[in-house]
Amino acid sequence: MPKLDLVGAINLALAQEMAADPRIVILGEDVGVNGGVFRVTDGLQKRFGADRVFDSPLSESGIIGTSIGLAMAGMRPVPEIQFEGFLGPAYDQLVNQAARCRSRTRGAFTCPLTVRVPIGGGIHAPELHSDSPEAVYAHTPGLKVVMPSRPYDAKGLLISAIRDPDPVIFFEPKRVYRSIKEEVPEEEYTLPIGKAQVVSEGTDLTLITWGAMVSVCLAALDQMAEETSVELIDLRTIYPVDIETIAKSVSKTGRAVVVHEAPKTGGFGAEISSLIQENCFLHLEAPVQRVTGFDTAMPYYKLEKQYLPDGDRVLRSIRDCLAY
Amino acid sequence: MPKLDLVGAINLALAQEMAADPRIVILGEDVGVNGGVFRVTDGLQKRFGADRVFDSPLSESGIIGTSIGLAMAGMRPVPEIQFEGFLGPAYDQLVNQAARCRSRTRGAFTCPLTVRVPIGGGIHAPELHSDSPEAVYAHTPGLKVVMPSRPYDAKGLLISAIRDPDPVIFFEPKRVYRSIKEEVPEEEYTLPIGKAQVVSEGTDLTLITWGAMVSVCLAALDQMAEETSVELIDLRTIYPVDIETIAKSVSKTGRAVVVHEAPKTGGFGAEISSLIQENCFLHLEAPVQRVTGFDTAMPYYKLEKQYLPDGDRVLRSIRDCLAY
Amino acid sequence: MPIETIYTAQIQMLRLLDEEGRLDVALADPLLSDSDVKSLYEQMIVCREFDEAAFKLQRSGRMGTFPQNKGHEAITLGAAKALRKGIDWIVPYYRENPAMFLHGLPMHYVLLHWMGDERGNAIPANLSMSPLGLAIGTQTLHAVGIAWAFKLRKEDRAVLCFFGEGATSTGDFHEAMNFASLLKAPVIFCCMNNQWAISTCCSKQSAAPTFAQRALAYDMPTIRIDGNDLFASYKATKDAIDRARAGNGPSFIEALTYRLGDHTTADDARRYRPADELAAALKLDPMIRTRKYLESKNLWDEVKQSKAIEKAKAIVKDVIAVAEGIEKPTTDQMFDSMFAELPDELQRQKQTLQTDSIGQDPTQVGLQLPGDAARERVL
Amino acid sequence: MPIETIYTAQIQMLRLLDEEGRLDVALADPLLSDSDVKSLYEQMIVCREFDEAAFKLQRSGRMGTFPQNKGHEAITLGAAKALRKGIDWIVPYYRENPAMFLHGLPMHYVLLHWMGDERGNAIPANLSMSPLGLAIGTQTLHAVGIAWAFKLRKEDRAVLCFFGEGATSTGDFHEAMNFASLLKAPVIFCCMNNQWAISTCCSKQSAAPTFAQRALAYDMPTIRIDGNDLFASYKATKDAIDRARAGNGPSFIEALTYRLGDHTTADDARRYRPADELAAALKLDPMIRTRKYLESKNLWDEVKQSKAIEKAKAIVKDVIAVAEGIEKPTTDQMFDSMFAELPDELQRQKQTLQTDSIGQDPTQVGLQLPGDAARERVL
Ligand SMILES: Cc1ncc(C[n+]2csc(CCOP(=O)(O)OP(=O)(O)O)c2C)c(N)n1
Ligand SMILES: Cc1ncc(C[n+]2csc(CCOP(=O)(O)OP(=O)(O)O)c2C)c(N)n1
Ligand SMILES: [Mg+2]
Ligand SMILES: [Mg+2]
Repeated sequence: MPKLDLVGAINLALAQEMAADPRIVILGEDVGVNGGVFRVTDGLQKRFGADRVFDSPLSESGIIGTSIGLAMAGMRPVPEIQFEGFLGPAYDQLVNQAARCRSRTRGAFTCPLTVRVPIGGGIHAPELHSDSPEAVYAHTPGLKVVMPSRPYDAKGLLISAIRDPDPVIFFEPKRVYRSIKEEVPEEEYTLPIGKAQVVSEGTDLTLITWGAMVSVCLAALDQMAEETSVELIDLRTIYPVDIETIAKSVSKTGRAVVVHEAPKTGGFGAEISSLIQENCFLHLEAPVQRVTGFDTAMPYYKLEKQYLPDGDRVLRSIRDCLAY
Repeated sequence: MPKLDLVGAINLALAQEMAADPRIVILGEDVGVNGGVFRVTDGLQKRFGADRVFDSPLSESGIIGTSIGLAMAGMRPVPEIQFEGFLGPAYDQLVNQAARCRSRTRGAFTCPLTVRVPIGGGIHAPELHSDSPEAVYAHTPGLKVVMPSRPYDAKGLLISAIRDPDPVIFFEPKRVYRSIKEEVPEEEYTLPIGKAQVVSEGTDLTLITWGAMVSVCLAALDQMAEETSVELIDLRTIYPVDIETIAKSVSKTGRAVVVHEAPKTGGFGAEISSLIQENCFLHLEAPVQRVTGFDTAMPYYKLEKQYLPDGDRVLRSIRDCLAY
Repeated sequence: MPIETIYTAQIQMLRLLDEEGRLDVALADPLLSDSDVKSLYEQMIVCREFDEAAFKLQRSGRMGTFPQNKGHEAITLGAAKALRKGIDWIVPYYRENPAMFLHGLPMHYVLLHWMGDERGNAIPANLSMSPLGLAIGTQTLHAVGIAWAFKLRKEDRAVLCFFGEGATSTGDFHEAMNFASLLKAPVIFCCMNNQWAISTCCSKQSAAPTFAQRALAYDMPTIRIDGNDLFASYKATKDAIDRARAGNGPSFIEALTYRLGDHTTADDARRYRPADELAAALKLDPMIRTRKYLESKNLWDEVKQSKAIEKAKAIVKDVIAVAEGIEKPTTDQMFDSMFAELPDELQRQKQTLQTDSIGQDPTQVGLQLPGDAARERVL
Repeated sequence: MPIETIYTAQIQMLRLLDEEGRLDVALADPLLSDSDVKSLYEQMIVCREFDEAAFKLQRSGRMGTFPQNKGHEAITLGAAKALRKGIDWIVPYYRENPAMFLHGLPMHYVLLHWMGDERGNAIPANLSMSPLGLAIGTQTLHAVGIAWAFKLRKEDRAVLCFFGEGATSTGDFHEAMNFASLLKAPVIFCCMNNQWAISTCCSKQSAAPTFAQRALAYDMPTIRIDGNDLFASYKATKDAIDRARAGNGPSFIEALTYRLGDHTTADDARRYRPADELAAALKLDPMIRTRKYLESKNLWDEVKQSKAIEKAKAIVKDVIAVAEGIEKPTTDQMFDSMFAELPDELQRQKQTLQTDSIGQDPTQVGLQLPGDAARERVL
């Protein structure tokens, strides 16, 4: 089995799906000749032609808006938005058009598109290249929101997303693009959207996170004293969120800490904290804790290390929560 | 004291502030000759001239983007977006530009603008005229989010918003525009942004809501059995949220229900539920309940009554929570 | 070359049928046949009846907000007539009912939409059109995407996208025009300049003398036509469709017309629109000159007129009956149309019609309420 | 009038200084004085040194991503020279450092920005310019708003807005052009067409033969110039500023130039850009012909050249020292710059550097960690 990084796994999934389904079209800024600024679509235009891998003008609303039309007309567009900071101009088409296409037509029209978007901080990028807006889209009925934390999951989830009959935002944590290499099966496989994964089992506390923060949490747990046993859950899908897996775990541990990069107020950690309270109230021995980005704009990179949750903050919160 | 409805109170506040501060400019679609589709800016162009009350082209990003420039250059723009469903095209300018103007320049530039936006359902309007996106903007560091529930508050809060040195989104619940008339002082006064109001005191349960849902909750409480005593809190400001007032109340009652029109998942009710858990954990006798819109697109009006939280759902939830 | 001219452009104005119903036969090529004109005029009568009836439905509280279409009959029907039914697509906004009806949309769908029922957007699968849309400008990008799909699949089909002059101020319109010209997509941008965007007159929408010149930015074929002229509307659209089908990409048409009614039933145009302007526009009502043309060819008379009106009234009466006869939508429809497969949380919400956790969880029963249907269902 | 021409337009191309440094004196009016040209050329040398030094800073890991400006020297300096310092405004994106330096921006600000420090955007209050911005197209609307403010306050000031040809594909650009023409705002839209938007060549950005014609949509005065020509850049901008100050509204300038470097240090143009294209462009480097002009007037020679380069190196060395000498930003700065007054929650976060409720609440103490500074502060 080849060892691939996140970029390689996604590239492989795209290539295999395009080979299998002529309805798939990739469009976005610099996705063609250049293979994308992160090389995720590298080689695809050469292989599938400029018709199916389109270098678009600098037009995010245009990328998503035309993708909606392609989808309504039976194609399977897989647009790329170059950075999450540039989803803004496409917000209206995504939230008010794509997400409502099926419901406002009572199923007469559907919008099977998969929007690929690099997300998150930690790579010393300039402004608007390090944000984490997943909560905004998870609050948008009609959209599914996926964020893998590793190459194996990325391939399986992306194939599921592309085959999903409804619009999916597929967030790719930049920080992980090249940082994790692992064995990824050559053959195609899918992973279910809406299912979280228990990364490591534990009995004392449940640690819930997603995207690049999964590695941060894993590293933190390695530094933790043997005697404490933490169950780590990788959400993998933000919406629909897998509350069953979370509730099962917290009912057992009685304690939970949620970790994410986005600002705390209104972040998706709030939804998870509420769901845990609603589902595990009588089991809870401490308030669910949120270790998140601060309620400031994502700072320029000189301060991003201070902004992003790190092992120390995660460990401290786990200890506080256990000692509560 | 004149009795005014929400439209009248806002119109009065705008007129008085414009008379007092020549830096204030109103811009938006149909705000001039027509006085706005809800007549909120009625008469202002006649009184202050077409220079200061500008009928803009059909261009939401343009309305907010030029407002940012006006603000950077020392003016006090008060743009109107005709309906919350049309904030979408302005999302990028609002979230990625206006909200970050001060922080990205470390205070060298500021962006004192007040965006007025009608919000919410209940008036049998067509699609995209009945949404409740407040949670999206409350998750945007750098923006303040205000939503009055009645004419008196609207005047005081709008004047505070206009005088605030930072960007404020001022959401006006359409359903309340003409439904409540009350005495509103002729003279100017301000109400603090970031302070909730205890509408009615109680000891058994805390009911937290904002905007048009305040009246719905008040009506529900009227139908409730004498023996149960509910404390009703009108948030008035979504961000920064007044957790002190909420926590004080829930620490006393031990039970809380949050009510809002927006979809449940990722709605601002989740933030409040989490904050209550974090601040009142040892006082909670039941999980904080969320009575909200469903996780569907806001339906067309034949079903809006079924979509929006009503007295029955609020009462049932209160009873369930009390019986927990 | 210190200074040289590197690009020149011009905009032309086309009108074939004047106010008196006189046709410039030489230029009217392709030309609508007599029988076509006759049936299109009959269609205009039906649409105008529908328009007035819908207005009354709103006024009598039987329907929500409605935007009257009157004044738009010539451009919508003339343009739509240039399309091949079931092949070429129509992407509307909300003021081209005549085009949609001509291409087979059951008229009650439009009423359903404005009665606040999504089923009015459930376009029958055999029709090639998208539903009404209210987010100004957004549909222009969808139209380009649909046309792009046709091109990618090498299907010989074109897309006709309607929008108002106000829509040309949106960023989406610009991005759509740019994408279309880059893709050489088979799409026709039909801008119905009815001179008002709610209370905003077209001179406040653009400082340029025409909207047709918006297309010069993309070097796109463009023309301004008299949109109250059925023949010019047909010819300009047919020429554009032929260009598109020949692989020569998109075209832009500015159809000069007038919004004869209020913006919608929620609007009162007297607040901002000079009475004499409306009076002048009423004289240019496309139905007047179309009738004059038919009469000049002895294809129409007072008898035919009253017969046609009677027939139209009967048709519209039935349409209203159908629309009002449709059973109320269920909350299930609201949930079931969200995704191909409902996530668990949506299932729960659908079954309990509750969002609070206790209410959603049958094992956590609170006090019983009399006649609490939702609760009983889950117990 | 069945068919008539109702609008005509043409685009002109202006070039005053050819590759050999020969100036068309007749047309060069207003004309840059010899001393101006000399000092602008010296400025070019400083900027080019800065550009190369910044590139090396990134390569040696002392700075983050940086977009080289080389190739843009003539248009940025020529245009900026037409402005009145401290009066007229510059609204940049990220490839016009020369213009900002000319108008007094301390050079280390630009380094600070790319070193990931917001203080690089804290433009000194006495300068009339906004900071670098990375959201393509968005600044065009801010420029219009600033110009609008000047007009409302009846201040005799204009705004020069820079952007690339890629920016003309954004919706914001279109809305800005439309607003500006409707408002007759005193703003100059300077499109630096360097023929590439990262890997997207300009023919994939627009199907039109020029970007200058984008302005025809708004009936806005527009011209294409040779952007490697200091004199044409100055004249076109000066003419536009004069129009703006005379109350005749906005203008558009397409400055044809070339991006002589990679898009940014994160990019490798060899992946997509033909080598011979770059080779040809290097011959058109604006600095070559500016120097030839000065030499032809005996205002410059090899000695002056090496002196100027030495001086430039020294300046840039100091600038780097200043930038690298600035103390690290504190987290307090990150919080304090959010609002004029910090809400309580932000105060808590600032003090504790925690977001979890226990960590934020000194009364809820968890296990002590060695060296837990933040915690100790609140205890
Ligand atoms: C994006 C957006 N902004 C604002 C509105 C509110 N609105 C509805 S119709 C309208 C005017 C549209 O004018 P035009 O495009 O000329 O079409 P017309 O109604 O004249 O046919 C406006 C501003 C909207 N529906 N969508
Ligand atoms: C709204 C937005 N979308 C995408 C990007 C990513 N991006 C950065 S620069 C660039 C190309 C800009 O090209 P152009 O406008 O021609 O300016 P140039 O870099 O050539 O000077 C792109 C796509 C961005 N910064 N902003
Ligand atoms: Mg119109
Ligand atoms: Mg460029």
